[in-house]
Amino acid sequence: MKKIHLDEIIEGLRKNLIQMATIIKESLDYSIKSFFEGNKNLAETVIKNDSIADSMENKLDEEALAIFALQQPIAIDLRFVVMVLKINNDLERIGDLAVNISERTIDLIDNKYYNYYDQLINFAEINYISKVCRDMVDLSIDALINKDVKKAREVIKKDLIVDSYNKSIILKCISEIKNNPESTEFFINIITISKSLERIADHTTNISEDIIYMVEGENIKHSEKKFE
Amino acid sequence: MKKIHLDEIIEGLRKNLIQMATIIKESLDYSIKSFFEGNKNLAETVIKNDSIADSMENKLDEEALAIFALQQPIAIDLRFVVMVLKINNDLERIGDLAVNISERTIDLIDNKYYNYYDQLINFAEINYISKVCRDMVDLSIDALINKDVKKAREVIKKDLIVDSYNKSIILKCISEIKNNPESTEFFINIITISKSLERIADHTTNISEDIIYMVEGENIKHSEKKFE
Amino acid sequence: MKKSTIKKNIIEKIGITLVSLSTLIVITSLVIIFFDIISKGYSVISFDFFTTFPKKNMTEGGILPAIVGTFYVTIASAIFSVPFGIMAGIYLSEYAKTNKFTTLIKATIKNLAGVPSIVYGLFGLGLFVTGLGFGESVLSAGITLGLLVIPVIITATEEALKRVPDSYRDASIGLGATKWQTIKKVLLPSAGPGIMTGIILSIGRAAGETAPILFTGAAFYLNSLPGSIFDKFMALPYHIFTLSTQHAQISKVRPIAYGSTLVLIIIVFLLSSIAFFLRLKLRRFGGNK
Amino acid sequence: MNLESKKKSIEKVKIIDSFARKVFMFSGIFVILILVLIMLFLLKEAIPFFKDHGILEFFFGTQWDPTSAVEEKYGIIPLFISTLFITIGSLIISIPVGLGAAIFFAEYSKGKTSEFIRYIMEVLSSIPSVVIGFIGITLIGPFLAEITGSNNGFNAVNGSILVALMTLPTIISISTDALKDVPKDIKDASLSLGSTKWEAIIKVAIPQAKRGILASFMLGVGRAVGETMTVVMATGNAPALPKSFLDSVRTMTANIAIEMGEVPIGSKHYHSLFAIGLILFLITLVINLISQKITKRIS
Amino acid sequence: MEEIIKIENFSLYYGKDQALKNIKMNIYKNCITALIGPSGCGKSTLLRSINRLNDTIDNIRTEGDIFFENQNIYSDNYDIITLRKKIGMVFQKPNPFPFSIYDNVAYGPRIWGINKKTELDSIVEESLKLAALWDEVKDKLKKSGLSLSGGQQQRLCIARALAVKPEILLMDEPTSALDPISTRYIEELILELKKEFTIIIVTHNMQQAARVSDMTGFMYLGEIIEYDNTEKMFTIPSKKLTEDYITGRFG
Amino acid sequence: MEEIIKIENFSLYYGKDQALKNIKMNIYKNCITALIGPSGCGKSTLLRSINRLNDTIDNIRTEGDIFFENQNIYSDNYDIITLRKKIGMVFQKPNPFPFSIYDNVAYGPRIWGINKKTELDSIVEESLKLAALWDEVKDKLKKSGLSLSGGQQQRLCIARALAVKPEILLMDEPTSALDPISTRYIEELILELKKEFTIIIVTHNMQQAARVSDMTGFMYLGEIIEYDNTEKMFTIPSKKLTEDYITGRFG
Ligand SMILES: Nc1ncnc2c1ncn2[C@@H]1O[C@H](COP(=O)(O)OP(=O)(O)OP(=O)(O)O)[C@@H](O)[C@H]1O
Ligand SMILES: Nc1ncnc2c1ncn2[C@@H]1O[C@H](COP(=O)(O)OP(=O)(O)OP(=O)(O)O)[C@@H](O)[C@H]1O
Ligand SMILES: [Mg+2]
Ligand SMILES: [Mg+2]
Ligand SMILES: O=P([O-])([O-])[O-]
Repeated sequence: MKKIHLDEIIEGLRKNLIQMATIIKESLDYSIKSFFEGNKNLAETVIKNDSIADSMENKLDEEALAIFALQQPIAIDLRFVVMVLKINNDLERIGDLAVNISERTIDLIDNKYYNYYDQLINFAEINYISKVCRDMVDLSIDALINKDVKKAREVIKKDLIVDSYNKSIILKCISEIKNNPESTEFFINIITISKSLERIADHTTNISEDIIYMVEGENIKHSEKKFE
Repeated sequence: MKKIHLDEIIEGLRKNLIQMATIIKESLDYSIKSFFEGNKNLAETVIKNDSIADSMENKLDEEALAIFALQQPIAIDLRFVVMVLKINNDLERIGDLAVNISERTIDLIDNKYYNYYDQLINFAEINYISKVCRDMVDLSIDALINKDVKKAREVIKKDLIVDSYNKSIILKCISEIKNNPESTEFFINIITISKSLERIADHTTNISEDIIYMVEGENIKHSEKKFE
Repeated sequence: MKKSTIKKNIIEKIGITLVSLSTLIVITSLVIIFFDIISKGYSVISFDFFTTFPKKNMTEGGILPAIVGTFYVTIASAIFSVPFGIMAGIYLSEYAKTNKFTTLIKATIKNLAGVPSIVYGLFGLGLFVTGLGFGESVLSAGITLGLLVIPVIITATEEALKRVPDSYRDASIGLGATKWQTIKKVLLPSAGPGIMTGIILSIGRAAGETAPILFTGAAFYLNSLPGSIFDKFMALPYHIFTLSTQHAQISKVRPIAYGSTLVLIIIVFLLSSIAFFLRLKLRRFGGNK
Repeated sequence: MNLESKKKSIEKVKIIDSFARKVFMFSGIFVILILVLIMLFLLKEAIPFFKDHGILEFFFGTQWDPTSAVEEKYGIIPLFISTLFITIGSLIISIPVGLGAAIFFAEYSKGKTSEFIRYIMEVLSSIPSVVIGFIGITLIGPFLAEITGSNNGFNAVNGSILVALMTLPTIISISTDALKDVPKDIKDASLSLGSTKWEAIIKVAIPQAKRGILASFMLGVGRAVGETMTVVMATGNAPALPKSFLDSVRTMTANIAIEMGEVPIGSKHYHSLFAIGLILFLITLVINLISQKITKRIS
Repeated sequence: MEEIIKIENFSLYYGKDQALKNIKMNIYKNCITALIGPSGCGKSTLLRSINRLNDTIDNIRTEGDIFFENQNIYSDNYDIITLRKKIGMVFQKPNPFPFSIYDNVAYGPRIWGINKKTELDSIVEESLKLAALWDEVKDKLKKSGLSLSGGQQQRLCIARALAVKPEILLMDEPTSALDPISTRYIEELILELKKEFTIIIVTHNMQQAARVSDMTGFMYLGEIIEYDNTEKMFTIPSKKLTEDYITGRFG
Repeated sequence: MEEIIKIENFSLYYGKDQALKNIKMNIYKNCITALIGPSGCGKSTLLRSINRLNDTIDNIRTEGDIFFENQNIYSDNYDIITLRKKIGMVFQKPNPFPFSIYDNVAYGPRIWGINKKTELDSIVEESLKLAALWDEVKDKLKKSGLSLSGGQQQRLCIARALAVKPEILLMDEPTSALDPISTRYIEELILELKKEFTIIIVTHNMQQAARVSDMTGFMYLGEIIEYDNTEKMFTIPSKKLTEDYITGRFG
């Protein structure tokens, strides 16, 4: 039972949010790494660690709720707490999606779907998309830590790139499957992973929008200003 | 003078949330209908109407924020407003997923992927999963309107069914593709639709958890109590 | 402007004129009184006037015995009334339980403050002069005056203590102080100026009173100062009274009467000024309502 | 601060405390007893007169002549009427003037002026009654004689003017306080409804201060009834039933002051004066009770 | 939104101290405008400038203009008495007159020459109803206004102000002397009254400003620092000073 | 958490009126406990029962026990004077004695027999520091306590209470007479003091209870309706009455 001044409380919440972000970022890094390296152990670690993120999410939610109830924040404080609630949700989803990626990776490893590495080499886009995604996560966390609106806007811009990679990956996978139906499972998994990455990018976009809202008080979600 | 201002504001928020839910439910109904009937117009309507949902989401968010800032709710009121924020988010995602379904539907129609209706008839599961999903949406909106915890718990139980349907749909699609590589696009779209439905079910589960939290004050997210 | 507004404004003007007139009447009276006494009295004032006995059947000489007598009797009354008055005031405000009896006592004391002074004179005559055999003396007159002002002191003490906010008492008791410590260290220092004002005003009153000493010890003329508290005395107010009404050669003693009046007025003026400024300071400093 | 080592001093402090309580209780009760004594004493000295003389003639007799060679008369009526004349006469002057001045002081004077006025009132109220009486003799008497054409101005008018001067400070200062205690808010409320300041004073401030003002009048009455020396000096002191304000009067208080010096102690005349004293006491008691009732309801 | 009051470069001095500095501010019709700010920043002074109640204070000097109904209320010969009738006021402490409930409400109309019983009766009833007090007092109109509870007294004062049919109601911390429950009642009443009147309310209670007002002005050291719609002020104030003040990070 | 005060079935009567009904409540050490509830529900009475300050009121009667340091403070022969030293109190209106700042703080120690200048000096300094007032007054200790601002006066009163080294501090609406900024100061001070003292605070201000307290007790008509940790009380109170009260839906 500890009580401190609102600034300290807010700071505490911010720290916890950043910690959550760090956990999630690690999860994502591991899942991507496990996928490219075919490292089942790492993939399993990601899945196992998801419960940490889950409980962290709960904790943050509760903390935010307590701040609403006990501190009755307004203006900047209010925007911050609401932002925490939302970013928390996005982070948790990114964590889930990292778990998805790891599950697909394990599936790929376990079933020894053939030509595993070769195929990946042909797939420059899957490499790119995961790189951009990781960048976006890094940038958005950076934006969060430093209340950096510029970085947040960068994230939003990158979202378009991810979308186009995703599209071309799917098309490529379809044509591969048609060429070689035996590889269906493999490519469907790749599609899933790509879609997961695309969703992750969406969530980092959300996070960035929230950061902009918090700092500037302007809501740019679903608006044309998004890419300014 | 019995009337209480805050009550009216809260009631207003509730009404708007229910309106949002109704819009989303309609979107989902249309998208499922368009898929099964191959009705491109309907599918396009869903996509077009998504901006309504988007602006409604923004409006609800702003309203909730204003309530935080101006009314400084606590206890039941606070739980309600936080719930609105979260449910709003889930509803908006359901709307997005309905758009996804419609997009896939249009893709299916436009590209005249063959054996369209025949294939669907073979697919009892895709019928089931969409039915269960719609039920879940209905139930969760009902739970929301009537603050009905029982219904909310029903929703949560159904989520398992959806998951298993989804899995079998994917497996079935893979084997179909292997049998007939020409149908790859078709089945990959089906997989996407199935996954979308599965995500919709997830979101209704979230909504139900939030309702339970609002009414009973107990957070059952990520907890074992979930299926009690 | 509307008609109704104009009418309102005219009525207001008339009202202001009337109240200003009242004020003028009051202030003019005071100015006339002071002007008359000062203008006619200052000429007899001299060092000798204060230090010598009356001469030639009081048509000449000073008013030394009257001043000294007034001083004695005032002191005597203060010695008797101040300690008992304050203690009773403290008792009533701090110790007495709030019940009907206490309320009755407080009401009685307020009543006694309004009883005509001549009635005290009667009482003094009956009890001290004859009843207890003190005779007409400084003592009898002093105690009589003391009784007259005791209600004033009690009331002043009580009111001054009442003005000390209860929160001071609570704060002191809350720190573990006893009631006596609280009274001594907090209440009396806070109420002090108020009590002091009451004391000074009552001394002024005692010094200026005539009726209670008429038959309890004041003398028409004495050729010596009182040697003990059982002696009769001359007193300034009584002196003025006799010079202006009882003397055979009224016009001859008039200047002396004026001079005595001026002296008396100055004494009470000084006392009431002290009391006034004390109260003023109290209000400025205290703010403790 | 080691508490345990202070235990002894706690005991000491407690003993002092209970001692102080006893001292205060004793002195309180002592003073109260004395005050009660006054009343009993008056009663004791008055009773012989009533026993001896009978109440009716005392209250309804129209002649007061205790030293008459023919028949001693102890009728209080002339004295009572005289007192009434002086009281009413003085209040006729002091109530309107006092209230008017109080309104002026409370509402139309500001800052330093109002403090100065308060000071003036205090000085005025502290002027001893002999001084006022003296003024009656030297200033007002001759003045009245001149304008009425009588040989001296020692009559009820003179007394009334002087007693009015004595009661004015009481009426003014208490009424002013009462008016000043009216919260500014409530006058502002009236102004903000569109009243003039005058309307706010007459229709709101005075009703609000009503009790305080009434109490000041009552205290004025008390003072007027009890005033002794002024009346003795300036009203002529004829113990006859006055017919007009231009007649000389002898109030109850004046009568005691004049006659007490000459009566043999223990005589019927002596006791009769105590009877008058008792009546005075009762009258002022009633007046005080009324004014207390009024003021009590304020708080 | 229609402007009912225009304050233009208004300054006010108490002797040499400037209490209001160049205030510019428009008050909108049928809006609740809240004035907030730290103690001594001039909220009450500004409020009392609007019905010229400051005139009762000596040694006051003003510059600039305040327009009401397009007339400058600080011009010479402006009829202040009538101005005050049109702009009612409610004070910090409930201050009913020491009369009966009825006479309290009837006071204003009587001042304005209405003496017919039936007319007064209907004004009293109407005003008490508007102030949401009628049901509670209709059976005891002859009782003293002071016999009511604090919250009821304040509503009586509101009824009293309404009885002369003002267009604007000025309220200077109208609930600061009341408990939270009476406060809620008054707040709801204020929201109700908005339909018919324009209300300007000074409050120390930020939450109150948030809850009831449409527009909020933040004052500091005699200046209007920020004046905007309330939701904006409490979610995204544009000035740092405002944000610091409303979030309690002041000084 | 360690219990420092145990209230067991405590009732209190003013004459015939029962102001406290069977109160059961444990106060925990180094916790801030808030008492909330509508006006007249008995909050102050309960607070003043804990240091037996109610003893100064005639006509009072109690039932049940209050234990402090495992001793029943309502047992005969209990040393109330020492009890009051160990349980300090701060009141609604800042009430510094009309002495200098120094003498205000030194009052308690002097009462307790400390007269050595050096010792007093250090107690005064220490207490003023604890009350976060030292820096503001260290150069004017000889000035009257009444010359300080409201918020400073209240901190002076806190310093005065701290000077006798109490274990518990009772505060009866300590900020209700202060402006929002001074209020924040006092609240932070209270949070600071928690490290060394146990604090019980009565407040009308729900947000204040929420902001500062660890435990909250809701009283109604002389009873403790709900007593739980503050976060729980303000998010998920278990009694409908509590929820209605804290959300302003009362009556
Ligand atoms: N009658 C007056 N004479 C001189 N100065 C005054 C007067 N009334 C107010 N002031 C000063 O003018 C300034 C503004 O006062 P005002 O009462 O308007 O502030 P406020 O914002 O209403 O404060 P609060 O919130 O404490 O009521 C303050 O510095 C105050 O001291
Ligand atoms: N000295 C007293 N004599 C008689 N009754 C009293 C006394 N003090 C308080 N009461 C009554 O006891 C009840 C509780 O009063 P208390 O002051 O404890 O309430 P509270 O909750 O502190 O109220 P508030 O929030 O108004 O301070 C009330 O009904 C009150 O009228
Ligand atoms: Mg103000
Ligand atoms: Mg209380
Ligand atoms: O949970 P989503 O990834 O579908 O937003």
